[in-house]
Amino acid sequence: MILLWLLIVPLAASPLAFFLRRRPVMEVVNLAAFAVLLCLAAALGIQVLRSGPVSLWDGFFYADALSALVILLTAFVALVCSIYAVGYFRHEERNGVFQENEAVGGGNAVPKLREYYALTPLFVFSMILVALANNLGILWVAIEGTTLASVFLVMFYGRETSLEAAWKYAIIGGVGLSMALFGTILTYYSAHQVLATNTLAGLNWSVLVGNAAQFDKPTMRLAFILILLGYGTKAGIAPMHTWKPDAYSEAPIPGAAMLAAAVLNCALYGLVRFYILSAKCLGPEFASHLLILFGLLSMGVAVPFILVQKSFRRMLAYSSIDHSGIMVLGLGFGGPLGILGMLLHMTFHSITKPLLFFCAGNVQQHVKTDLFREAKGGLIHSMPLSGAAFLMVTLAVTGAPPFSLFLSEFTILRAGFRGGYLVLAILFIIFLVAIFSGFLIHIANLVLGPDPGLPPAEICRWKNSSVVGLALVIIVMGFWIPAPLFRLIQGAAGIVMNGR
Amino acid sequence: MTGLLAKAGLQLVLLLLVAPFLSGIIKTLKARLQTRRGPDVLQSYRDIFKLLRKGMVIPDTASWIFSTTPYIVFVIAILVGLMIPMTTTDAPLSLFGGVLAVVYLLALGRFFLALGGLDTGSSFGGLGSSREMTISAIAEPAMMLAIFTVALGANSTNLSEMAKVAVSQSWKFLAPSQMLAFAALFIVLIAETGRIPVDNPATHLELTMIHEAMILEYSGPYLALIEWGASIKQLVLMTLLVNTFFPFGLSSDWTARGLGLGLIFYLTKMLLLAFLIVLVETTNAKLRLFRVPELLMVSFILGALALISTFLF
Amino acid sequence: MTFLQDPEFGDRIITLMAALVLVLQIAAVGQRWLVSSIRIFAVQSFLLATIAGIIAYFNHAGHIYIVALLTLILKAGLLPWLLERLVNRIEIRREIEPLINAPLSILIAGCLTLVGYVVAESFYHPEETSVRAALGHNTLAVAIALFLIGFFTVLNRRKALSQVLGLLSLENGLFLAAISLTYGMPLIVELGIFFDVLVAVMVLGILVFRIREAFDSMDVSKLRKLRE
Amino acid sequence: MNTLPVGTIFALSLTAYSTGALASLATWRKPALCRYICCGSALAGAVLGGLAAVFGILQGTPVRWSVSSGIPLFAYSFDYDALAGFFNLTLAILAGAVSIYSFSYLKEFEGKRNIGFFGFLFHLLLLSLTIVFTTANVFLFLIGWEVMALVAYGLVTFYHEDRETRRAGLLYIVMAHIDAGCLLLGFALLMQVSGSAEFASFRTAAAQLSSGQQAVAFVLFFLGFGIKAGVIPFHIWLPAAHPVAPSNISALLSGIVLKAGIYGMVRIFLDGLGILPSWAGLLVLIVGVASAVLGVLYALMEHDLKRLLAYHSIENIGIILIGLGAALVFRVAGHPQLAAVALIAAMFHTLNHAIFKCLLFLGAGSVLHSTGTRNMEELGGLIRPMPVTAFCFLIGAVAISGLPPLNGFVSEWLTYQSLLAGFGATGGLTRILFPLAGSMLALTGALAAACFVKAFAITFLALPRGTEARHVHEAPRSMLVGMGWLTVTCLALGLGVTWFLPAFDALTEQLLGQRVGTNLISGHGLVLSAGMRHGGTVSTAVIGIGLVILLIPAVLLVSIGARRFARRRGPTWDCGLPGLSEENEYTATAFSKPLRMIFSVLYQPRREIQAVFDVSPYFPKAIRFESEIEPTFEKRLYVPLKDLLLWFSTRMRAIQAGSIHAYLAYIFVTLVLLLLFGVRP
Repeated sequence: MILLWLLIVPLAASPLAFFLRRRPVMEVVNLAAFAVLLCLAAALGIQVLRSGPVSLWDGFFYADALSALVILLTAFVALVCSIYAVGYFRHEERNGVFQENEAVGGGNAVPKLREYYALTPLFVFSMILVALANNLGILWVAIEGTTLASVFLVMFYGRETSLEAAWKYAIIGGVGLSMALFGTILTYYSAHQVLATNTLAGLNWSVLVGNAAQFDKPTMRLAFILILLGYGTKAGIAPMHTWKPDAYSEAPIPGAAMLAAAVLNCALYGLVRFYILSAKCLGPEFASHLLILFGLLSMGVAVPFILVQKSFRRMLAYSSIDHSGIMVLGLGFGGPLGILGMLLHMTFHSITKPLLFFCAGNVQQHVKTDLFREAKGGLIHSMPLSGAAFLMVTLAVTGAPPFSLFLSEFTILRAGFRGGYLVLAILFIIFLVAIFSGFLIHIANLVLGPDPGLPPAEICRWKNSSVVGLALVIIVMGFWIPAPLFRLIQGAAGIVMNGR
Repeated sequence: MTGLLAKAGLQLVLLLLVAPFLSGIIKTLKARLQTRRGPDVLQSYRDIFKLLRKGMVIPDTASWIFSTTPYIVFVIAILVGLMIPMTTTDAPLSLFGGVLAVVYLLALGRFFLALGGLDTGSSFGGLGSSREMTISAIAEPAMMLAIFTVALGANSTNLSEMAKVAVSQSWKFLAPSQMLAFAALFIVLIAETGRIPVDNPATHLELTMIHEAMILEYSGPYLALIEWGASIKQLVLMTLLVNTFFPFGLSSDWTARGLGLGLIFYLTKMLLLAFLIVLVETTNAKLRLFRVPELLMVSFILGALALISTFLF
Repeated sequence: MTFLQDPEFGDRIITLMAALVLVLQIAAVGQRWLVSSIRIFAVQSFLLATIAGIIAYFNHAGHIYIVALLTLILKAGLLPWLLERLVNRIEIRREIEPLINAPLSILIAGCLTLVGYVVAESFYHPEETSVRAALGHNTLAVAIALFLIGFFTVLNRRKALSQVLGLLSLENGLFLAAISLTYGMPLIVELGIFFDVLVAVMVLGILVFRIREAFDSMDVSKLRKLRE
Repeated sequence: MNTLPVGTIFALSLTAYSTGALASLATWRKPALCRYICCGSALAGAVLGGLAAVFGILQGTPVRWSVSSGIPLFAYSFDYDALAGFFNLTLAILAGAVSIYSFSYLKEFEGKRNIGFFGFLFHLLLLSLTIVFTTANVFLFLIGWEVMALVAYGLVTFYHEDRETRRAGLLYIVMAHIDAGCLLLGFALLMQVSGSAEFASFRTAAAQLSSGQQAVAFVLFFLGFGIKAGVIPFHIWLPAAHPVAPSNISALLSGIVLKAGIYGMVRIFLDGLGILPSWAGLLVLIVGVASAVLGVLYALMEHDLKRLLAYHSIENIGIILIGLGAALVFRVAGHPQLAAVALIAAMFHTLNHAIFKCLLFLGAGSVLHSTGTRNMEELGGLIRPMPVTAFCFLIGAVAISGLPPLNGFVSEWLTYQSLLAGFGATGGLTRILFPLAGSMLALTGALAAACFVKAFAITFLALPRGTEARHVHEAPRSMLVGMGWLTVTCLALGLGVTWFLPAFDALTEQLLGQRVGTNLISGHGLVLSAGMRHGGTVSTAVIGIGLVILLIPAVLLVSIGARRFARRRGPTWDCGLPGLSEENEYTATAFSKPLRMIFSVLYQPRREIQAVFDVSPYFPKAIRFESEIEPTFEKRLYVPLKDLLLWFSTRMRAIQAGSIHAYLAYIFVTLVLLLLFGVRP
């Protein structure tokens, strides 16, 4: 039942926001919906911990620890983003951002806000569906749904650049996802010869995982390659990452944050589901080698772009490429350590990333640019809170202790050693260090320095509360993880490890 | 305890008396070799006595560093003097400071002398201190290598130990390592005591002087202390040289006979060394300042060779 | 009319039609007029619908009829109509020179077909002699080829709209695979996919329209503001 | 005796630090109050930490406790053994001095800077150091390690308006992160073998290390800890970062944060990796010698007072490494006694350097505080307005130059003795290395003396050279107290060494299973002997007393002599020119000129002289002289690396050129390749 509510709440929030076309109402609806969603997600998590996987409609919807984890993260990100969004869009409205690009179809404030507040719940709905769908076809449909919903977020401002970004996102995403669909079809084919059923259950993961061992091996191989490329495109793994910088830098901050922190998880979730199948069918090596290859490639690609970067919005995108690389690498290193590390990383990343975007958003709204050169540094003087938070979260997101991402990265490193990939592990560390250096140098020069004489940024309760709240969560997470959450992660790791 | 004090007193007197005598001897010998009459042997005593009775001028730019320096220099020279065996193998204070302590105590004295030179604010002082510290610095490794060579033989840095060992195995000084070490240390000795070809104690030309430039502002009793201290230091270094390499006649006890014998041997050895120094001084011209490092490099090489030859032969 | 019961016959027909679809795809690669490439797509979709029908007929699989019908209405009817309307509204009919000129493109398309076959033959299981598996197993090669060629069109074309077309024909490849290999995904999945394709075309249509407004051109190779 | 509440007091000091951090952050709006909270709690924490350390050392037996966290292998576990006690004691001595010093030092921040934030970072620094020195868990160690680095970064860039400061800070944090990376790899390797994150487990697992693994781990750890300790050639961040921090922080950075690297080496090399082969020890020894000599040579060329001190930190770290390397060699050569002596030499020098370097930085701090400049060429004559500071600085200078009878001399003496013994203890050609290292150590000592003659004389003696040094005042009382406390420890450790040395027994026993403290002491507890059968002996106490006693005849001589003629003050001889002015004085640059010429191979000095004249070049009105030396490592090693990296990155940007067709092509090519080559088994 709870599964149904998880889907209904966001689905209902969308038309509500659409028809009650008054800003405060829309904001309230959004906040309320996501608050409820988070509670539901937590409840689901507890239920899964208590009494194993939950399923509905003879296994059409199915939630085990893995799905519960992803849903929890999605709901969390959605909530913090909606809190931030209130302050963000009020600021935009006050500065007449929507008016100024009237000409290119920006429209005035309320319709745009309506667009946002009606789209976001749909967006979240499809993400929840990704995690809940047992049927791999539906999984694909849901992921495609996230793309379609987010294209509008990318073209939100209606600038020429945002159209360009949206187009690239849509086309590359479309091509990528069709590869994923092909992969799904082939999986079905390879299963089909074993199961020989045309019923819906034939594509149910919970059914497939049971007898993945007898699947047709070559087909499965081809299928996994296509899935890796397809969902990899959505997760922004190099060389399919190219849409990310454009989309992330054009979408409004809350939307971008959701793309970076939540959609990434959904795409990887899909990938992981197939990884389990292929590992059962072909043994882990085949998948591992591909994953390690693409993981390291993504990290490596991110390095130069972070070292030499003009815009801090694009920089965030490259950081998220790097992180998806790290997660894929963790999955590739495999073994209990690697998988645990990957899931830990997913969790911590979803908690940390939004704050990075929020700080970037505050800075951008204050200095009216996203270029380091034009920002002229010294922001700590005019915006002490956001500046300090920006530095802190920069350290956090580059995996410096005591922040939690360090734990997951260290776990992945140890998985590398356990797997005997000494050289790759060293490469991994080199990339991490390079990215840390590039990131910190840029951000430090942005935040520190002599006072450029900007007026002090005005205090916005909504923005600051989301920033401070997240910062506290991040700091606490570095030293202590709530036991249930960790048990959930372990449960998920168990599922990835041995299917149940 | 009383025994210790007695020995210390005896050696103290010896130091204070022999040191000026030796520098006097060197001056006289030098003059004679240059066919001058020169001052007689006792001139140094007279100088010190005279200076002690004169008044002094203290630069008004100088601070308390300037006025404490002479005491420190003098006291250190004496203290070091009490650590080395002169006439007998066991020096009064040898237990409390071996050769390393001697070297570093002399360095302490130099440290303050250099400060005193800079304290006056005149550029002569600065020039002197700078050159003094430089030369001593690059003399240090050669000295330490040579000392190590000897110490390795004795398996101790304790001077009495070293002397005892040296006495026990006579003719050891013929070993190439010892010879090379001696040569190295001799060069260092010349550098440390500020003699030609490194420095010229008799000049006051700012292009050439080193030690003299540092103490240019000192006068009266302070100057006396410094000069006296310098001569004691010279004595100490020379003693070090002769007694570690040519330990003939070092009496092993403090009996009157042993002391007398030892003293005679000691003085003759010192005279020979002094003569050697004078020879070097009169047959060489003073080197340009930036040629000195090459000389000291030679001594470093000698030291290294000495070291290697310790376990080649 | 016994041959209507003969799966052998069905197989032949399917293979023939699949080949036809492939030929059309290759033809589309060299195509210059937007409208005609839209029509080509329509014909492709029609052929696919018939393939679906035949398979449904030979396996007595009821739900595939629905799929066939949907394909007919949606891909052979609705989408081409929508696209042609779009073309008329934005008054750009002629495709500008693709990145790679037509003859070379067609050559590449041929090579991609080859790739399709090379990949597919590693899936051929002679030991499986049951007719159901045999029926249209070799359409996998065609499907892969269609997919690759469609992909190639997307990256070869400069017009936004023709990129959409490429995407659709690529989708057709998938459809062929789904139908001929597994006799259709479960119905609801198919429905979902259809729905998605529809929405996707809508979204892309809107984008195309906006781009046309903003840049008064549809040349996506001009979209190069966002770069390092 | 064995029921001393070490754990409790230690926990109390931790709480003092952490509460201090939060409290000073909370009260940042009231600067005065905040200042008192900040310094007070730091002092309290230092005192408690010191007590805990003393008790821990007295107790001898290690104290262990552990608190679990939610994460596997990550436990808040501490192991308070002799090594931890030693380093905590060092930390406590410094922290106490600095927090007293800061009472007045921070006053100038009021109204200008955020004291609350400063206090926060200051306490975090102390806290993380304490944790690093005490924890027994890899995760906690790494967290403390990195927090230390980050906090230090925050403090280094405290004056972040200045561009040079920001650059220095970034250089520092990047290097720090590189070393953290090396440590990460090293620890991952060890954990892979031992399967646990507790240091204790490495001790047992060391047996299973293959020699290859051991070598890899050693190199990684040596890199990691070496960068943190600032050994040549990884030192470049040190002279950049330490001077620009607030002076009380520079004192801590050079005094104790560098020592974290030494701590790590001792902890891992002697305890974690099993018996290291002798090449490892020799490598440490050689790197140590290089750091010592080059460090002091670069220091000589500085006339920024704080940079000069920073370079001396490199030198002293080198001296410490010489002792450590000797210890490693002796251990594998089977002379645990010698190893113990060498280790004591290294550890004692660690303690000494911490103290006098902290003292010197604090002295430099009060000079900077009252004159506002770090450039020695503008200073001079400060001994009259600020006598106490001058005296403390002088003591520090004598101590760091390793001159008797102060503590620096004792540790260098012990180092010499172990090197001397090394000749007998090892075979083959390696034995020459020891006396050669000894002679290099002598060179270092002499050069250090020269350098500090320059530092002290140019700063404090003769006439002021610049306007800054004209109208200055003595530093406020609390700063003097802070320095005075360190001065007293310097003297005590020097003269009373024989009373302190036995405290190292616990340390050597824990690491090498040897108690040599008693062999080191002889002659009625007055004499320090090298512990070998012959060895050497020295007694700083007697030397000190002797100097005082012998002063009597000297004073008598002078006073008798000077009875009749008064001593009078007069102008310095200035070759008859009218009046001596600061232009006549020797400058720091001039002082180090001879050495610059002698070692020009290393320095590659560059100078340019411009004469401003109106009639003829022979009658210049003014002469502009500027000279600089080549920063070899930066120019030859680091800058090329950086340029290469940036060049490559700029090239790589071409792949993100905005063309959607290119983007699609990447995917397409990947797909085709994988289809062709990925599918086949």
